Amino acid sequence: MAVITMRDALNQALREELQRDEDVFLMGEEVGAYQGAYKVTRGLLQEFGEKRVIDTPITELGFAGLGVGAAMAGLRPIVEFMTFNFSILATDQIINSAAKMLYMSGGQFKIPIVFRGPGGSAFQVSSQHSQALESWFAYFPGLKVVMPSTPADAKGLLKTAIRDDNPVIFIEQERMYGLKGEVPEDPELTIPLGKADVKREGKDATIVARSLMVPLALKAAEELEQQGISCEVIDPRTIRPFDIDTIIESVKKTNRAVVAEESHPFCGVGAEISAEITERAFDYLDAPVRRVSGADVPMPYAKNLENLAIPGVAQIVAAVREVTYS
Amino acid sequence: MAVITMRDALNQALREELQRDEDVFLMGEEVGAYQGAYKVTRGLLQEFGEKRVIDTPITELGFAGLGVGAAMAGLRPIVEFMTFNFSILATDQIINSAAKMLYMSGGQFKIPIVFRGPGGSAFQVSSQHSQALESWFAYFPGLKVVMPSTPADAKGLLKTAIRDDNPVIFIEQERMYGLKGEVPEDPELTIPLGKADVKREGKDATIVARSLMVPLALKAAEELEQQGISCEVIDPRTIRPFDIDTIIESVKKTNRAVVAEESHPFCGVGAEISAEITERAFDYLDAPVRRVSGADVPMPYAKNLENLAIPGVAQIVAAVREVTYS
Amino acid sequence: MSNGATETRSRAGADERSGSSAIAEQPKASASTPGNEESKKLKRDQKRRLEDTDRETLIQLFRQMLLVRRFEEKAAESYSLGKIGGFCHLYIGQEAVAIGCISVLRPDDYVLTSYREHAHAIAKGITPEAVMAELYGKAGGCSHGKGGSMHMFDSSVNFLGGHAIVGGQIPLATGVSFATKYKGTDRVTLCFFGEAAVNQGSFHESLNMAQLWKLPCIYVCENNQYGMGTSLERAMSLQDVAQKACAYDVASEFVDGMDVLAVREATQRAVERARKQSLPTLLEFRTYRFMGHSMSDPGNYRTRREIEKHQERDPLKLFRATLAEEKILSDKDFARIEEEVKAEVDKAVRFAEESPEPDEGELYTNIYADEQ
Amino acid sequence: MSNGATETRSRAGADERSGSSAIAEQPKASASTPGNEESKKLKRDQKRRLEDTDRETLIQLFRQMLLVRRFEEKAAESYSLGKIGGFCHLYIGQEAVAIGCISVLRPDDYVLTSYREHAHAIAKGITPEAVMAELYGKAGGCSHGKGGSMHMFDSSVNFLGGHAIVGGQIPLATGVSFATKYKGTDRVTLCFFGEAAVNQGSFHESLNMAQLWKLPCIYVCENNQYGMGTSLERAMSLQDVAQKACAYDVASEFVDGMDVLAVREATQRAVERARKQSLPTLLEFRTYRFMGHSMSDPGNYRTRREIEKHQERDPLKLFRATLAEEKILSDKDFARIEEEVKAEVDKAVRFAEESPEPDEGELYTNIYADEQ
Ligand SMILES: Cc1ncc(C[n+]2csc(CCOP(=O)(O)OP(=O)(O)O)c2C)c(N)n1
Ligand SMILES: Cc1ncc(C[n+]2csc(CCOP(=O)(O)OP(=O)(O)O)c2C)c(N)n1
Ligand SMILES: [Mg+2]
Ligand SMILES: [Mg+2]
Repeated sequence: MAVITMRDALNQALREELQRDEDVFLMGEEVGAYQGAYKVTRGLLQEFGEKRVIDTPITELGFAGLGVGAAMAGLRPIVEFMTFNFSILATDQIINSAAKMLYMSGGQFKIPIVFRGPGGSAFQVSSQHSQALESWFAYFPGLKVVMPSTPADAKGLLKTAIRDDNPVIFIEQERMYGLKGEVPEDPELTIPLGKADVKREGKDATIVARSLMVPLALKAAEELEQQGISCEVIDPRTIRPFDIDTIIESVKKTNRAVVAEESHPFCGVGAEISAEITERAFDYLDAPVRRVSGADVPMPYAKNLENLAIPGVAQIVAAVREVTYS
Repeated sequence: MAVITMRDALNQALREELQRDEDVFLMGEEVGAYQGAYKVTRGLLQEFGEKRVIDTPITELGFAGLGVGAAMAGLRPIVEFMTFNFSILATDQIINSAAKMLYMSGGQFKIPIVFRGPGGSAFQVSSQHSQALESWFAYFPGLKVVMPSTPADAKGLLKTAIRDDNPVIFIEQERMYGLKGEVPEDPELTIPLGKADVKREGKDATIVARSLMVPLALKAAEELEQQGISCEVIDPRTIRPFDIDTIIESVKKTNRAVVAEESHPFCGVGAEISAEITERAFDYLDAPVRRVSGADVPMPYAKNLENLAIPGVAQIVAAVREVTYS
Repeated sequence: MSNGATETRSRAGADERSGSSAIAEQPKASASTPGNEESKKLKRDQKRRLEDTDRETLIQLFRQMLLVRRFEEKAAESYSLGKIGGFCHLYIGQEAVAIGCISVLRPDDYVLTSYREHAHAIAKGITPEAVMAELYGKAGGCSHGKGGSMHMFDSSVNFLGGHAIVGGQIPLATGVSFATKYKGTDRVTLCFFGEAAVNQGSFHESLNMAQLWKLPCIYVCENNQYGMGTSLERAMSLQDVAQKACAYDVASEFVDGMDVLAVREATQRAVERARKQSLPTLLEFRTYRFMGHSMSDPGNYRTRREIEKHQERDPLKLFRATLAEEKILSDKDFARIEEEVKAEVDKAVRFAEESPEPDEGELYTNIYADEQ
Repeated sequence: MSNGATETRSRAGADERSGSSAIAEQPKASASTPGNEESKKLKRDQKRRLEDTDRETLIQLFRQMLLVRRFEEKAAESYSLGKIGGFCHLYIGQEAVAIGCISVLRPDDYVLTSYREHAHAIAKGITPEAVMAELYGKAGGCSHGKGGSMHMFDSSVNFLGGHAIVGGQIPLATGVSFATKYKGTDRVTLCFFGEAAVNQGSFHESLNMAQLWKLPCIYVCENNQYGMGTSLERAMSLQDVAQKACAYDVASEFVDGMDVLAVREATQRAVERARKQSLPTLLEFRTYRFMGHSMSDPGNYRTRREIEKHQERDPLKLFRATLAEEKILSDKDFARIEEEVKAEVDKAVRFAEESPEPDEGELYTNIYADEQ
């Protein structure tokens, strides 16, 4: 298996799906001539031409809506947000058009579209350019939300998302584009949406982590191993639909759970996971579910403050020790 | 004390604050000549004139941003969204400008603005016009979020919100405008933000309900009283800042909690409350916190389906019986 | 304006193109206070256009306008009886626009519009039964009762809604036309919206993309001069909607929306441009809403007198008069058509009354395509 | 365009007002490929304007342009050394716009702009120290290290940011001007944005409100012909930004943004209009960005040759040449100013280096006004 970056894994997925289906096209700011602000779309304009790789004006609401309309008429758009921060301008079309169209049309109009781009914390770009929005989208029935944490997952999940007949919010972590990992060559490699992945097995505590927090959770698990605490690390990978069963199964075994996320805590995905675990596995819990979340503040610019705002290995370790009363 | 509707209580609050402070002005679609789409602003144009009561074009992003700018320059805008459904178009200015300005300017620019209007479920207007968005706004540090359930609370909280130096999201329930209740005449009546209100005392179970669910929770409590189950009903009133202490205090007494909300469940405020209760009162809980939420579907138009989508007294009763194992 | 597609506009002379607010007044004046001269001239134009239209089409146009008029009257009645819930935005007074525009389309062309869409839905081929049943929130409705008054859909006739966020359908329609071009077809997309929607950013963003990418989308602004209770003047700094096309180099026309044949003619030109050259057009039809914004509108933002003045140019009345004068239809014919239309509307109501409520299980269907 | 505020534009003749795409080319041509004729003419205009400007102001303008040029060069250096993080959008090549515009403002007038704002911040009166320290993310920065490169603020000089969502500052500035009018002052608000921001709905929505409510806001489009890697032609169907004012009946001008005195003159007219008549203006300044969009821009979307062509009209070079020819400044003077400016920039860097990081406790301050 080739070892490639998250960036290149995503690029492969896009290339393969564009090759596979004429109805798939890619649009967004700087996805073409510029080769993508983060180079995820490198080479695609050259290979597929201007018809299928389209540079848009800076009009997020407009081109998001255009994408949804194109999907209504039978195409399968991939709309890139240069970063998900800018999707805030397009939420009306994502929520009111993409997510609800199938339902309010009584099942007549499915919207096979992928909205993708980097999300979560970036490097020193302050609060308007550094935030986690997955809970916003996951709140709405009709949308699917995906957040990969490895190159292989990224490729397999993106290919599935593009083939899915529903609107999918696909959030790539801006800080993880350079992350390397093994990726199978298989052009038919797809990973089902709604299936969590146990990234590490363990018996004393369950750590549920997504996106940027997965590698940190694995590091924490190693540290804890030294301290004699065996952690199971689960990456839900898809936030909606959410594979709660895999998590409950694990918690019934470990009786303890920690949720790690870089997002704000209030009404975040961690809150949902914590509530769900408690509702379904209350009698198995030896300790309350602990959340390790990003600081409940807008993201500051200064490096030292930014570092404090994003959870690290230490906080995850501490939380696990807390739930294991060790 | 006069018995008036929620609509008139809000109208009084607006009038009194407009009288009290020259820097307060009101803007939105149809707030003036039309007297408000839901008549909350009735008479205000006549009393305060076109300078202070301004009808806007249908440009939610534009006038929300205009309001934030006016606040930067020292005014205290009240921006009405005809319904909060339309605030989705303005989220960029609400989140990226209003919520973050004070922080990213290092404390130099406070944004004293109120975004208000009806939210939650309406009557048979389908999915684009019937949804609960409080969790969206409550997710972001920098915003305050208020949801009154009685005319007196509505008046006292709105007056406080207008005097608050922070951006406040004030969500009125579209179905409750006609609800009547006693409201003190006192023009200085204000209710602090971040203070929950115990609407009914009880000892067997705690029901946390907000907005539309409060009257239903009280009805449920009465029914349960007949069945020998005594319920405490708590209305947080403010979602951010959230008065968790009052709720924890209650749960330590009742050892059981149910959260009732009309919003979708996933990453909703109920999830946050459930997670918080478990984190802080785990050892006091005799049963897992139960959530009674709106159906996890876009709001349908047909009356029979719509009724099924919104939680009723029966579901709240059932949930309480579940947590009390009765 | 460019592409010389300004027939109607250019009547008023060159300075009309200068973008000064002066012109903004011209069309407004022409439509809202029809002088005697004006209406004589309109009559002449209409006669001229009559010649170019075959009898069958003329009758069909009249029949359809009458049908949607009676349909809306009946909807209002059912609403008052509490049989229809939610909002209910009636189209009475604007019939010439939807009927005229859609009459020149091919069945495989697309239509998207706002919440004020009953007439458009019927004109595009959804049965009055299915539309009325949707208003009733019944299983037999065109959206199976899930969409309601503001969200009519029918994929089989290429009617793509029914959208309730002001301006929301504009980027969607732009995307539909993007898809027809992408697929190499010559299908045209018609997008209706009110003049107040023009103030939304989505209008601005869409017209730029449409001209930039040469999309076969026709943007139809139904300028009924009010957005709810707010008159054009109170919401728009430059009230000449067609003129706004100049900011995007999009072709545009200002047309009398009370004259169904003028509407047809202008739409035909736009359809040509879209089909043959794959270019967008902005059409402004000046019309007027005779009823309230929705059934709950107190309507105290305008005078009876103003409404009556506009009712003198009731599109149905105007067209009927022309057809009579030209002896295309006799009083007997009109009576017969009234009969047929009444029967059709009654049938729609019966169907709606008898259609069952959606099955309760429907609450949880159509959320994701997978389960389909 | 209306209000006759089209001096610069009207040079090219009447048809320029017709909104046809032809004119869209004209200004582009004039700025991006300056023919010999052109530049001779520009020289003449510039001389004429010299007479109307006192010596002190001329020197101050040059000094400021040089200061922000050297400041940006130093910022680039510090960025390469890893002392500045995040993005860093340099202003090199556009100095004549920020310096020219802001030079005609009163201290109590407001300025809002985008993330490319180092020069505007300094021009409005924030010290180079405070701006550099903010780039370094230090406590001594004008936003105390919390805003960074894209979010400079200083309430004491009425500099209201520094906004990173393209187009986001446009409604904000409209609101600031709403407040100044509401309070009965004659303060003016200047809002800067790039040409790509014009495609955002917020531009459209704001200009309509500004003219509808007669707000004293000046919308300054810095047309540097690229939005990141996308050229004007690839993003805008009608590339004549000033022309877009016709959709709102807003006064507008197209001006050479490489000529600091032309910028000043046009801005003066707009300020007059805002202060005296409380009316908005849209100003389009054609300029060019000599560096990448940000420090990480590979820049392969344009040729060296194209950049060099524009560098022939480097605003600093042009102005220096004029001042020299007119004997307003001697080589000795220029040398001295260079010295002073260099010292000032070095001082800024020293300050930034020595300024402490924000206290860790600052992470949880300034979230709500209450705690203040
Ligand atoms: C984004 C948004 N804002 C406000 C509303 C409420 N609303 C519904 S229709 C309407 C007026 C629209 O007027 P216009 O666009 O002229 O269409 P018309 O109703 O006249 O056909 C308003 C304000 C809405 N549905 N969506
Ligand atoms: C809403 C939004 N979309 C995209 C971006 C990313 N972005 C930052 S600057 C920029 C180009 C803007 O170009 P222009 O408006 O011409 O200003 P310039 O950079 O040329 O000064 C883009 C796409 C953003 N910051 N905000
Ligand atoms: Mg209208
Ligand atoms: Mg630019």
